Amino acid sequence: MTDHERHLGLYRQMQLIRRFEEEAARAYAQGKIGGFLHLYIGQEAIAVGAVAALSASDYVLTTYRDHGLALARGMSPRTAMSELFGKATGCSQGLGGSMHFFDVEHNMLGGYGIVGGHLPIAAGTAFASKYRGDGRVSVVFFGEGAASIGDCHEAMALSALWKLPVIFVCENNQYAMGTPLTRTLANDDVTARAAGYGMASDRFVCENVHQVMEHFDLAIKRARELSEPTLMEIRTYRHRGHSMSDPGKYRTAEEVEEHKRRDPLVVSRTALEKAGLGDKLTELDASVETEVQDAIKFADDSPEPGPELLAATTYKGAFAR
Amino acid sequence: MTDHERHLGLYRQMQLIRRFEEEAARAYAQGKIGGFLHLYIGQEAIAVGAVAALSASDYVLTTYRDHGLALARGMSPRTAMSELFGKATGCSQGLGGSMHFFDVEHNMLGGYGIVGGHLPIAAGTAFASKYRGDGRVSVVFFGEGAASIGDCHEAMALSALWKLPVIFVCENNQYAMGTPLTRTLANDDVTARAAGYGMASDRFVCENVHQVMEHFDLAIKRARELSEPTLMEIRTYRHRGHSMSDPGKYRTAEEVEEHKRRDPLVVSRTALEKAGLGDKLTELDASVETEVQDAIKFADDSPEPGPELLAATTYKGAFAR
Amino acid sequence: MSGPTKSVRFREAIRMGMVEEMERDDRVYIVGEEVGHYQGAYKVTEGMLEKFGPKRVIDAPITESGFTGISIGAAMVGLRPIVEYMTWNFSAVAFDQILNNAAKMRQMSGGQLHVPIVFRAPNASAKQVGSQHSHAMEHFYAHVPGLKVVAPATCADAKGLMKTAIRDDDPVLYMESETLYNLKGDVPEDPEFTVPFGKASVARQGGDVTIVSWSRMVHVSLQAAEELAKEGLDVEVIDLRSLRPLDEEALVANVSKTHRAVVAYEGWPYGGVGAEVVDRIQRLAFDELDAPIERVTTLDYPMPYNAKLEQHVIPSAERVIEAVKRVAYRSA
Amino acid sequence: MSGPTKSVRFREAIRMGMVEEMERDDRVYIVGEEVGHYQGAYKVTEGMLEKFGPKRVIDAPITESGFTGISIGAAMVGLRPIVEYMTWNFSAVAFDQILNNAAKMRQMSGGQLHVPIVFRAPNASAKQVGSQHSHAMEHFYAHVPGLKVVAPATCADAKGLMKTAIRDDDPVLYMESETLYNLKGDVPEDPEFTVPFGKASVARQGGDVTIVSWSRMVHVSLQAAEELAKEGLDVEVIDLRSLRPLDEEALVANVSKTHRAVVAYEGWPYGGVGAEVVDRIQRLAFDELDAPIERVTTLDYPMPYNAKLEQHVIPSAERVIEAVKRVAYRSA
Ligand SMILES: Cc1ncc(C[n+]2csc(CCOP(=O)(O)OP(=O)(O)O)c2C)c(N)n1
Ligand SMILES: Cc1ncc(C[n+]2csc(CCOP(=O)(O)OP(=O)(O)O)c2C)c(N)n1
Ligand SMILES: [Mg+2]
Ligand SMILES: [Mg+2]
Repeated sequence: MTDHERHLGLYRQMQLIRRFEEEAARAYAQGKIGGFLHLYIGQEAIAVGAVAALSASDYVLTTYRDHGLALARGMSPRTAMSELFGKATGCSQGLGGSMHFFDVEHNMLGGYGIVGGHLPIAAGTAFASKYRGDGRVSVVFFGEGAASIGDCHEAMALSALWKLPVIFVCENNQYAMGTPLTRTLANDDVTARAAGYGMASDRFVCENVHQVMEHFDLAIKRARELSEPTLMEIRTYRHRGHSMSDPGKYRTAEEVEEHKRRDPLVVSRTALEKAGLGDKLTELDASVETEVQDAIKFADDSPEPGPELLAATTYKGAFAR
Repeated sequence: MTDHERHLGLYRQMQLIRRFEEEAARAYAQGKIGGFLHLYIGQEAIAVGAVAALSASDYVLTTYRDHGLALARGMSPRTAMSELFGKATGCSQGLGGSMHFFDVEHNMLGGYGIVGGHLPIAAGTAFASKYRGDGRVSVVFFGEGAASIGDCHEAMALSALWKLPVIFVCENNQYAMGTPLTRTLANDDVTARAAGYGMASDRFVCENVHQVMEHFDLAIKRARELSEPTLMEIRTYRHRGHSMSDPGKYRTAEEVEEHKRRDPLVVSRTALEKAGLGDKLTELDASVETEVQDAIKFADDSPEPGPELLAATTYKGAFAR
Repeated sequence: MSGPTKSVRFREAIRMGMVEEMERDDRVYIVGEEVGHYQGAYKVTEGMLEKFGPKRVIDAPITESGFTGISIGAAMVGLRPIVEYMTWNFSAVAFDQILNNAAKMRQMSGGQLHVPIVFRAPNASAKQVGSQHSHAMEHFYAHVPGLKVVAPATCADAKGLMKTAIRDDDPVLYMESETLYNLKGDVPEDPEFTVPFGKASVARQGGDVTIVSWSRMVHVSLQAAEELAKEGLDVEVIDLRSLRPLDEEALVANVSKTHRAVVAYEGWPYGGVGAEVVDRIQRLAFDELDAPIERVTTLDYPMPYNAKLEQHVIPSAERVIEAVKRVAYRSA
Repeated sequence: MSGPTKSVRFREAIRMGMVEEMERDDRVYIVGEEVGHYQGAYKVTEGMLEKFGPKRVIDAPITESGFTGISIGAAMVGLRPIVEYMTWNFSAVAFDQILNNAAKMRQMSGGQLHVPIVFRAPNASAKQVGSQHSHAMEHFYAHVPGLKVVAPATCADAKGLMKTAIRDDDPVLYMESETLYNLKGDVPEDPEFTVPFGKASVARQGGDVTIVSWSRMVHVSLQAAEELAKEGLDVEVIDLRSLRPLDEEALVANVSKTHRAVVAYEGWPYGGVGAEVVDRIQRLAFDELDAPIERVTTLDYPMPYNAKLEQHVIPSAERVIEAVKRVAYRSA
């Protein structure tokens, strides 16, 4: 595969996430999706870059802002959209919804709703890999808003102490809901914590997907070869509100526009156009469009889960009442 | 007051704590004290030095290993011993026991049983001081075993962010129950965490009570004048087991002996003897002895609390059932 | 309610209670995620930052255990904090602070200290927010001596219980419902209007069957009662308002009248407040009962996301109706 | 129990269950504070580090939420962890992990994942350890669908329930009692001996009154029963063993025989497992009941340190006796 081919592949993934979520937002407005819907738009290069650097057998986990990682990891848009629509064909059979995307086949081990609560879980999948010596790496994504919660600390302290092959990726999009960095962190360099744990760290502003891949290469190597954790902080930006119900009044239009100009998806697009791949892009965009529209149709047409699922997903075997 | 007089005063406090706890250990063996009894023996210079640097109106809080701080703070040995004996004349009316020494009159705001859980509480008393502008400083003591628990992290992160006048004092006695530092911390410099919070720090080995005072002077100034927190780590050693039920097999006799040779109480005693104050010491020791024996007799003779206390200390006013 | 009243929404009624008490007592402040600049995740605290400033309306980072503990500490030395959780679900990470410090401080200190604090948040199901965000947390907390738990269903009670909670010298857990925030109702403007703890109110009078309920489910029970009235069943609906303390007297008095009871509320069936209500009734009014007491609860599963399944799991008017008929031996 | 048995202490019976399963399945490991080098804070894991090495017997720093979450994560991808808390009290700081991840994983993932894990620790009162260290935590956890909760009273059950717990594919909370660790009893040596969940056992047969109990309180209830026998009251003692699932059938069958029941256990009176037992009985055996069901519980206060007050607060044989007499209408 040439570099261009690889880049086109990454572009397509980012574009797929972008278009998937734009259509999800529309479906939300139409009432086809309920509850919370947290969009990843603006941050796609992170999930896509990370996944490109990982092996298929590695474990990934993230927050409620999980569509991007799931799609990057290979979950089909049909499965993803069906989950949002609460359909039986969704990855979690319509029981989980937007916040709880799980795809065991692709080692995407969840979307979690409690801020910080999934960091120990990821340290645990890494623990299992070390226990079995299976060489897998676990990667867990979280927001900078999670940096001060207890579970974040405990997961990092234990991973450093037990030398677990896990990468903690703080996607610092500068806001925790409406709270800017200044009201979240006294020291806004999250990686300044790493030294306290005796853990390696890496910090950068997300400019493009290749750069993300390269940074992950190093951290993955550290995890896979030395069984050592890394704390990575990636400065990024979400274009939309925290969730669909957030008008995002706490940011100026200028601030948002400025970040949109630096959108890594646009960066990729521009680079590929410059490389004379405009036609290829048009083609990819069209195929993404088809895939997303197909996903919506599929989700629309899919059956809803029935109540018989409830007992079966609470306990295995006899119900413990 | 001359330096010698001051030193004699500090010595007396340390000696009082030492002798109080030795007698408490004996009373425990006689079955007069139940439950857990965690001795502070070996660490006395820390509480005594800290209290000497503080004002009477400042708040202090600590763990279950709380007799030393309470006595240093001015709780009478009678009140303290009675609490251990579960008597109505105890500081907590016999309801709290060894782990829950409280003395509001002396702004000793507790002995707490859940590792790490009291750090936010102390940040909270500091928060109140800042809210009221009363100029008080809060000091909270904890073991190095607490350094990795979530509440420790949250308390520090919030105190740094909100600039609270609190001093976090890690009494690193190198063991958390039977667990040595190597199995507790990947980076055994607890103050390495401070930078991550953007917090000042200070780290030293406890050699004598004056040194402790001096280090506290600085941190207290920072809290009182700048309303900024400090993370302080003091290397120390407990001579006894974790609690009365711990035979302490995880340490060699040599290790314990070596630390006993550097016992800050002995350091003070030797210095005072060298200064020609041997007679004075004999006198002080005798008065301490009297005080401790009196405390035991008082506690022995005191009445037990009655069941009518239970409702009254669960709710104010009508019982909420 | 005597004196002038004002028609407001439920979220405003809560806010009125807080604002009045903050005006009355400057030891009262509020802390929580997004309570200030964002105007509250559910707009309960709207305008409060502007009114009281950042010293008393404090935006906290996501550190529930931390700011819960801090608030307990502040309360111990004389402040009177209101702690808002974005929802009650997130109090689970602060569980130890509430259980071990808030509830025990008075006793551990032999009565030297106490913790005048209010914890408040929306509770139980919202809409399709899934299993981690749909807990009815009163069932954990009402178990604990040292805590008080209230759960208003009307605007007047929302205001009055909030004021009582803030004035109380012990920790009070105040349970709201996102689904009630837009409810309209009259609230007294009298700044001395409070609602006592431990007194249930009768939301509807009736002689055949007693429904015991609280919070959102009072409204569902009233709906069920209307339906049942059409079928000739005259149902009394008791709104507990306060879960701990629990108004045993009202329970006994009502069941002594109707001889049949249904307890309808959100939360899982195993244990909890509902089982306690059943126990009180069977123990204190055994001879009055003509039928077993039934409970209508959230079904015994984690909350599913799918809208229909969610409705299936949340207690509904239909299920209340069926239960009432069963205890009245009117089943089809 | 058929086949050869061995007389051991309760703590050894637990250990036998763990050791046998660890020998049988190398995905099973144990993690907790002081479980290894220190040989267990209460010596339950004595010798296990030497036998299985530090890979499978893991000393953890004081990070209950962290190692709970780590163990849940490990279980999700195929290991079968045993998590020891030094006592159940300390699980309160891990409450969110148990509630939101262990209990919900199967459902959130639409059945793709599950969490085969055992949480175990001494529970409820020890001796004079005060209010923060004396919680009966089953009352919080049994409320939660997705969890199973067991609490053995005998050595054979300790071993058999432990083995069943480790083999179970869902999270099991296993409640011990420090006060039972030295109890002696016979346990089957058969490595395939297990005790099923959801089956109560009859600890004592009797026809006049049923006492429902579990863990340490089974022994106190048996003591009470002996006393009552002297006074001519023939008491049946049911040892629930498993709290969730709860053996409704045994409850109904027994109460249908005696028509009177007392539930005796450690834990506060408001809600909890005891209220659930009452509700099941009144609902499923209403017509069989000749008297209200009584509960004998820990009194409704934080646990005091003073030894006499502690004994006053903990449920005693005397209080069980009084309650039995009351339900039998034999009060003085
Ligand atoms: C323990 C907990 N507290 C509060 C919330 C509510 N909440 C959900 S997301 C969020 C903001 C998180 O911000 P950040 O960690 O920066 O991630 P981002 O949403 O920016 O990706 C909050 C407060 C929660 N889910 N869990
Ligand atoms: C959350 C919690 N987990 C476990 C315990 C049991 N425990 C009490 S003290 C202790 C060791 C603490 O060691 P350290 O913090 O170093 O303080 P030290 O006893 O050495 O003063 C443990 C594990 C507890 N009290 N709280
Ligand atoms: Mg963010
Ligand atoms: Mg220590």
